[in-house]
Amino acid sequence: MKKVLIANRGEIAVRVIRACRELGLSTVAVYSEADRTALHVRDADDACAIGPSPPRDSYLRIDAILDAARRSGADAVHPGYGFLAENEDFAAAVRDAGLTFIGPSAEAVALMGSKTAARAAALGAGVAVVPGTDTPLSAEVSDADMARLAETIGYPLLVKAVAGGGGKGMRTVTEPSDLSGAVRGARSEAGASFGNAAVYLERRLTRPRHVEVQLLADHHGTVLPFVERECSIQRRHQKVVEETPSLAVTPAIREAMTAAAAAVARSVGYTNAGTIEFLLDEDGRFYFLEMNTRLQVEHPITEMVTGVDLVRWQIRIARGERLDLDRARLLAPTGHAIECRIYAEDPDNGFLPSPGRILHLRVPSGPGIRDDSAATAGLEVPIFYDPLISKLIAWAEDRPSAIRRMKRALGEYVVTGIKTTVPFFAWLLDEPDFLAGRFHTTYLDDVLQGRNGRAFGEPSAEVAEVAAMAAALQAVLSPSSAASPADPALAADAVSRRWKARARVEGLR
Amino acid sequence: MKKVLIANRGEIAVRVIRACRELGLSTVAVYSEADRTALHVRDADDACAIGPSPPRDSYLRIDAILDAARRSGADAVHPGYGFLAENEDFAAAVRDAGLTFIGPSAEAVALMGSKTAARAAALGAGVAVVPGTDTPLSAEVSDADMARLAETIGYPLLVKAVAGGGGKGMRTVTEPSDLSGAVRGARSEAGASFGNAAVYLERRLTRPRHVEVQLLADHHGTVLPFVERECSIQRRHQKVVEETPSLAVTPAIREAMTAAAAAVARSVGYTNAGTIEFLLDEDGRFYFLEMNTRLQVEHPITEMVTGVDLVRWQIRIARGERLDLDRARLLAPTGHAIECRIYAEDPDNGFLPSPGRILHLRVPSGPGIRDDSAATAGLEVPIFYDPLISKLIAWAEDRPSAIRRMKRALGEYVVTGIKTTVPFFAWLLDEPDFLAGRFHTTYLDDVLQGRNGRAFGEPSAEVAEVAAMAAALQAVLSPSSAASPADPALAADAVSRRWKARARVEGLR
Amino acid sequence: MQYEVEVNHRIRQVSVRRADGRFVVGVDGRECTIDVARIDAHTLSLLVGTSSYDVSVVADPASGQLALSVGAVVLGVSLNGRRRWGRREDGGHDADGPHQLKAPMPGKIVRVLVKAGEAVRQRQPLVVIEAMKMENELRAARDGVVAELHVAEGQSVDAGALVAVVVPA
Amino acid sequence: MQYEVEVNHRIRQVSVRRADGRFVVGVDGRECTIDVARIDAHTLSLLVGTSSYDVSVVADPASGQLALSVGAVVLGVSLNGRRRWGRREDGGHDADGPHQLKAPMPGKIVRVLVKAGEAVRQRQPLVVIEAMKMENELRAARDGVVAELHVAEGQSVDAGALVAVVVPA
Repeated sequence: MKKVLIANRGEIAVRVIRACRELGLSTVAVYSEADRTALHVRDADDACAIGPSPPRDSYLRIDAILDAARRSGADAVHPGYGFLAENEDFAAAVRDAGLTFIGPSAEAVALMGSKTAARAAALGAGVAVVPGTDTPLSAEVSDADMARLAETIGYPLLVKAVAGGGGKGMRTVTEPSDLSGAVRGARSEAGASFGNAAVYLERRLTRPRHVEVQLLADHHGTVLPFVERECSIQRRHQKVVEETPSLAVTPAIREAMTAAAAAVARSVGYTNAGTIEFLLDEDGRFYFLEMNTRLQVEHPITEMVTGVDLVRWQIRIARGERLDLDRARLLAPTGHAIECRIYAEDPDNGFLPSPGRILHLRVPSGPGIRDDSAATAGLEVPIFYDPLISKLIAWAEDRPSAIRRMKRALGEYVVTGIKTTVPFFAWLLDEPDFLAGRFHTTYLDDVLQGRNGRAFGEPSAEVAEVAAMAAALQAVLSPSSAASPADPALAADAVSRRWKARARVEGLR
Repeated sequence: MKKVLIANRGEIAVRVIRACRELGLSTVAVYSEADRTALHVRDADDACAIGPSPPRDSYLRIDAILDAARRSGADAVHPGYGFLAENEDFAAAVRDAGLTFIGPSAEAVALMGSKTAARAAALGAGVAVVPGTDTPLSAEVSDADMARLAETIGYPLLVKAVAGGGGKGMRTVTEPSDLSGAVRGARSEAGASFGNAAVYLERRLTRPRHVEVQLLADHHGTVLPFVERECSIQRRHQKVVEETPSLAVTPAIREAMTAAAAAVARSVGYTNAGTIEFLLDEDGRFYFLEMNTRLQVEHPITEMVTGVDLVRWQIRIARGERLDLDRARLLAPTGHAIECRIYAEDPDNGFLPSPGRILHLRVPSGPGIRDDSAATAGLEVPIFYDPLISKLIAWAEDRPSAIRRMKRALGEYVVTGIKTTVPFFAWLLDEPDFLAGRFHTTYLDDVLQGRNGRAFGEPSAEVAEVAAMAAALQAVLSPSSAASPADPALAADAVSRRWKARARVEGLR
Repeated sequence: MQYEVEVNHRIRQVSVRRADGRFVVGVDGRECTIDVARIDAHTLSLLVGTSSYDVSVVADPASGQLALSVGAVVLGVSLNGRRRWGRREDGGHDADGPHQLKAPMPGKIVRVLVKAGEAVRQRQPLVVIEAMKMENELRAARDGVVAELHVAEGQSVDAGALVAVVVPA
Repeated sequence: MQYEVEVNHRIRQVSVRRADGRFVVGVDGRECTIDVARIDAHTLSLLVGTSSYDVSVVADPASGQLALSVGAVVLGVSLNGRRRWGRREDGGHDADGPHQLKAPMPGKIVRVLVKAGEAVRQRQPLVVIEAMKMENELRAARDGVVAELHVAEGQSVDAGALVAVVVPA
């Protein structure tokens, strides 16, 4: 392996480039039209255009990506997460093109990509799953049969898409009378989102936590589980804060859960990095939820407490190397790590996306802080992709110190030009329930609903007064920019526009 | 303790602010005229002007700093390193003003500040010192007496200032005939630099390493040594790269050296953070060199391999708390850490200082990287102070990986507008002797002399060609900036100048 | 100079005058002396007494306000009555007039939750738009009736496209 | 357009023409097609074939050259014969003329190592100047004789102050 094409963009593309560089491997970026000036393009050794901005025209085009690999002479492909990372056709196409796929086999991706097949695999490995139907509901199932099935599972229950993820094609049903409508709704949403309308039923646990186990598995039969990640802080089924270890996981649970995760992976001959997600109920019982057959967004927190570079190991495993890590160390975390996913969203406006140009950027640093990002000052955050602009990670010797450090770092994070979720995190990290570790997968949605859109980071009287004075001072010092905010006024912005215009005239894009 | 004044500037002031914030303490910055827009001023809760830009008019003025403490209501003072950090009068004045000095007692600072008194203390604690005179040379010593003294020590020897540091007031003597001239020169330099002309003689070891031991000591009798730092990579007696652990230190040496360090500290009733520097000879014998009674520049590498926040502990010790760290863990480093001191110097021009405005700044990040810095885009690097703009720290599971990671990070470090030592480090980290750990305190000066000013980072033919093409393209795209480089042309720069001019007109500084 | 500054729905009278290289700033009559340093085009460093504040000021065309951040705290500020009240989607109209709901970003309408003529309450979701991989609800800024509905499910819209108009009942 | 570009003492003939939204750039006759994107006022992203280069270009008034960085590699580049050869302290004079040694930064002269009239060799230190807490040697850019010496020990100098003149022997 000499040259790795990264079939992705944003922070994860930069993360993989870093890992390759530290191993002495060349890197190839691919980019859509919107990403010509993106950091992963500038950082890679080579870069290939793969099409227009919408993902289906570029980052989801297997043919264009394989063509880029050919043009650039890449001999391996890292899929990152999202886009084609869990697409078995892509994994197979990469292999068929004679390239190394830095990830699991196409067969493992396909198997675990079906929620019902994955549940069957878990059961086969002796791991409990959330009670539910073992196979997808037949398309012709009668309402009466469906009702009988549901009774055996119990209410409340979830209708879930077999090919699902991210809450799409999912419905909660609390009463038998809502069942058939929910199944119809979920089927149509699943069909539209995944091209696969199949759904199944699953019991909805009360106040469960989402706890997951990272795995590395080599091609020589070694499967190593890592200390768990606590991912219960979710907004609309999307993780926003992750931490490790979990306050809810005792040594006994950890031992059982990591053993269960390794057993599932072993039973399907899994290789490379993967993650098994569990639901953990209030009584300490855990249930297999699904397997992610790729690197997770939140992998850095595991790296911080174990000292293992997961991306480096993905590459080494793909090269056929043997895992030679100390198994015990992976389950005995050093300190505590937290990640906040900083999004280009306006938390004070219903978390609406906030695309636009980043005018200034100050990134936190110093002891225990890691910022995995592809954002730079001047970057236009495009409208076509996931609005994640940075993963801010804090490590400290214990959870309270890690939270204090994260708050310190959030205070250093200055992004002007777009809105970000930084103020939301500053608020969350002061919430008594968060500080006490009292939360579950719908905790955040419940709290947010209770706030009913109230602004985060409500300024103190002192700060409001300083803001009033600063606005007036800015008006005195540069009347054009402050007094008529709608004007194209601020100097650096105007300069950038001038450059852009000139670049356009001169045939640059 | 509620509010801490930081009697310093630059990256260390920012570092201390971070530690205070994570402990919930308010912070007070002090600043000279040159530093009004510096990051430590912007980051602190309060900031007080203490005088004109030259250090003697601001950062060295005890009265102005104590006045700032009064004005801002600070109840504690952190001295950082440099400036007044090892000035016993300052430590005493802070105490006499009823404030907490976050550092050792004035008495300990005074005692260890005298090289000859410190040597006596080490001997008293049973620790070997480099053979030399036990007391300063008498001002009236005859040439003949001096020659006899020198004979007992042996040539080559060093004439060193009693109050010295950083190579000032120091002379190497290889022949008896040079002795009296060297003593005269050293005396005059020491008098000019430290206000104290006293000098003493010390044997010059052949190819020694500089290895040092970090200590924490509380007010309850606990003294804890940490795994050693290897600081032999020096340019003109200034450390430029540090790492931990040292390749030259065996477990047996580590045990003996850390015990020796703790014994010296204990024998003088030392408290807070301090560092004992040793010379380690080629046979594994080590000799007490001096004690630094303050936080060291290179403290982060120790933090990276032990997980201990040294600045936080400085504050906790000053509050009277007990050290409750696991002694064994401090001596058993996790992985390997390296620091490169990035200076605003032109390595291709004899390391001349390169003050000026930072136009753009991209700071490395990602796994295992920490950047302790006070640099920001737009910052004017002042001419009055130490040109350190950043400490780049890389951690990895072993030394080769840490070096590769550091090289990756150096490749991400982009500073435009001023010259930095980044290209020098990129070169050094490829040197076979460095990679093999074959070096000693004059290794770097020897190698640099051998290079005779040859440029670092000599571009490949490919890079030179790209540079030629880029220069022409820049000329096409913005003729004014590229074709007449002396013009005040580049757009953003011109904007900034316009702002500056406007700010001047409007009475801003 | 005299300004009317609205921060978080409260209007303050702010006066600014120069004195001795600094600024004397009055807020609702109380004055203090401020040392001001410009960091860059968008950022000021203020020392009010000894208190240090880093303030960035950026025009927010979407809201017609200034987006200010004081440290990590973000605020919307309007100057001299040029305020554009309400949330981003209200398109710049007063709370008691008709409310034009505009698309805050380009995207695809994935669900329309109301019909023309339907009565709606403040903050009730009207349509769901997908952008940046996320589904986002666009909500009514006021109680009223949906007078116009300009989008259908599956339709792509540009930023600023008129989605619906809500009038008082 | 045609340029003469000097990189590391070697002059290259560089031609640039636009073609189809890209640039065709020739170096000493060999041509390639480059996709150019401007990142900011000082930075270009070049794709030469598939090879990606991040290049920043900043005028360096001290040397009269352009300071280019290609990734982390820093180079001095001169365009169209507007070169200012030699090191920073040579004040812009040709290597075969008299050499004016100027202070590269403000500082204090802590040692004068030569006398007027003394013969010196290239790279021989002439004076030591202290700035930014460091002592720095200013060296002769050529062999010759110290014709003029304008500083004394202890004296403070401004940036650009004439320190000495070295003429050919």
